[in-house]
Amino acid sequence: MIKVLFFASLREQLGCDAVDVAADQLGSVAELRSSLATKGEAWHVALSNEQLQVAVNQELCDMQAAISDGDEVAFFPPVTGG
Amino acid sequence: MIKVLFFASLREQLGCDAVDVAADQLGSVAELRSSLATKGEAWHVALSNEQLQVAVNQELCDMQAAISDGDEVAFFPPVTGG
Amino acid sequence: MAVDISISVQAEGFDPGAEYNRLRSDNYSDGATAMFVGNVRDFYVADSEEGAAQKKSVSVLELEHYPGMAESALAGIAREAAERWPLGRIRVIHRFGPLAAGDEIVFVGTTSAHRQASLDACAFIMDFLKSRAPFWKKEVGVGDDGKTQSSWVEARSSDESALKKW
Amino acid sequence: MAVDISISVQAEGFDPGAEYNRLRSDNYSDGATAMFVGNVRDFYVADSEEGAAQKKSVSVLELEHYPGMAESALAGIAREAAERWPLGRIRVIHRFGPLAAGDEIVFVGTTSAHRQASLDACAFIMDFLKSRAPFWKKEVGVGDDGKTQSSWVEARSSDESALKKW
Repeated sequence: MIKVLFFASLREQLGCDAVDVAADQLGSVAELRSSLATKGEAWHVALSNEQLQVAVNQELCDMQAAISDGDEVAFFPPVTGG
Repeated sequence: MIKVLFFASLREQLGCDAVDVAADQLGSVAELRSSLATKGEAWHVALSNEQLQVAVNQELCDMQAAISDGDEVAFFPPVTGG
Repeated sequence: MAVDISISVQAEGFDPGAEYNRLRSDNYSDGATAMFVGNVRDFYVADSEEGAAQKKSVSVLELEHYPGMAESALAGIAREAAERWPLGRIRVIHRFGPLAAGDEIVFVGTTSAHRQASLDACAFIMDFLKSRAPFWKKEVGVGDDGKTQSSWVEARSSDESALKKW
Repeated sequence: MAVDISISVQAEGFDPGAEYNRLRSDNYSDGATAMFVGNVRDFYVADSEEGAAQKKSVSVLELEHYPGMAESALAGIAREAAERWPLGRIRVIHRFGPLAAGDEIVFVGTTSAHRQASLDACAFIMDFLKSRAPFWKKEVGVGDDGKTQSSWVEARSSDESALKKW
């Protein structure tokens, strides 16, 4: 399983803060994102946001990053702390 | 009269923290400095220091700055505060 | 000598004066201490019903964070600073949860034997924190109709471009 | 809106935490506060009789200043910073007289709506203070023979060259 987390405005758009996804056939963040986008119109729209950032196992990555079973993947909008 | 002040290592070298000098014929800081240098060997040596800085009426100036009766002129080594 | 790095991600407030005292405690080798504190401004959000002319004071700032990654991102930024500058101590605090106007949000403190190193490292940590640490701000206010309004703060491109100078 | 500038040249100590609180008091428009504190380091001077191998701990730092000009030089530097950056408040404190290891020497604090402005202005004020404000440091220590030894701190060319970036 891959644990997927959503934060901030993305979390609100999806009405969901986390899902578990079977790791089968998901080799990269981009593939995971495409797969999640099929869960419904809200998911398709929210995950199409060009500005979305991703972290794999709590490290910022790009969308081509490889993922595998047991990973924690987080999607979120650009950060605004500080 | 021109009030002349000396600070820090210069003050110690001269053994003097202030002198009053008649303003007659002293048109610039450079002329004042030359005049003071005639007060003795210690004065000649100390005032020859190329790094000396000068303030006229508490504003940093260069040695060509004009001076006139009533001015306060201070000579000192490079500052080391902060 | 290893740099002493301390990171806190917390809901509780903090006291910049106490943080200064801790940075200085038994620290006689570093003559320079640079600090930055970020506070909640008394800003305004547009009332979505009435338009920009009807701005309302923001009563609360909600800070969301990614637990675990927030700490490790801040620690990574601090370690990067410790590699670039001769620092003695680095202290970073970032709060999450609801905050009111005037409240402290973030503290960055650095000590060094060199003034420029402490100031540059402090600015560097703030710049990277702004664009790389997983925190998100939401402004919450109350409109004329008494209803709660909220909006997520937009990231600014100036924050991303601030990284280029390092 | 005029920038609130406060300058103190004093023999007494100061409390950076209290200075922070004053910079923030009723200040809801500036979300950014940058501060720099300079402290006396526990440094060493060469024993003039025995050579570099016999270094002695400095027990006191004597800070001489030019009364009147010290205040006006610091105020001039603060005004220059206020013209360059959008600042709310500027606080500068510089001590004179005898100081011991660990003692605070100088405080610079700036507030702004913009983090970079507060940090840049704080660094700018420190850089100009180092090369333009009339203060002189003398290190005073005690040698093996029990005699007091002292030496004036030499100005560093790096301080003068630090001004070029502004």
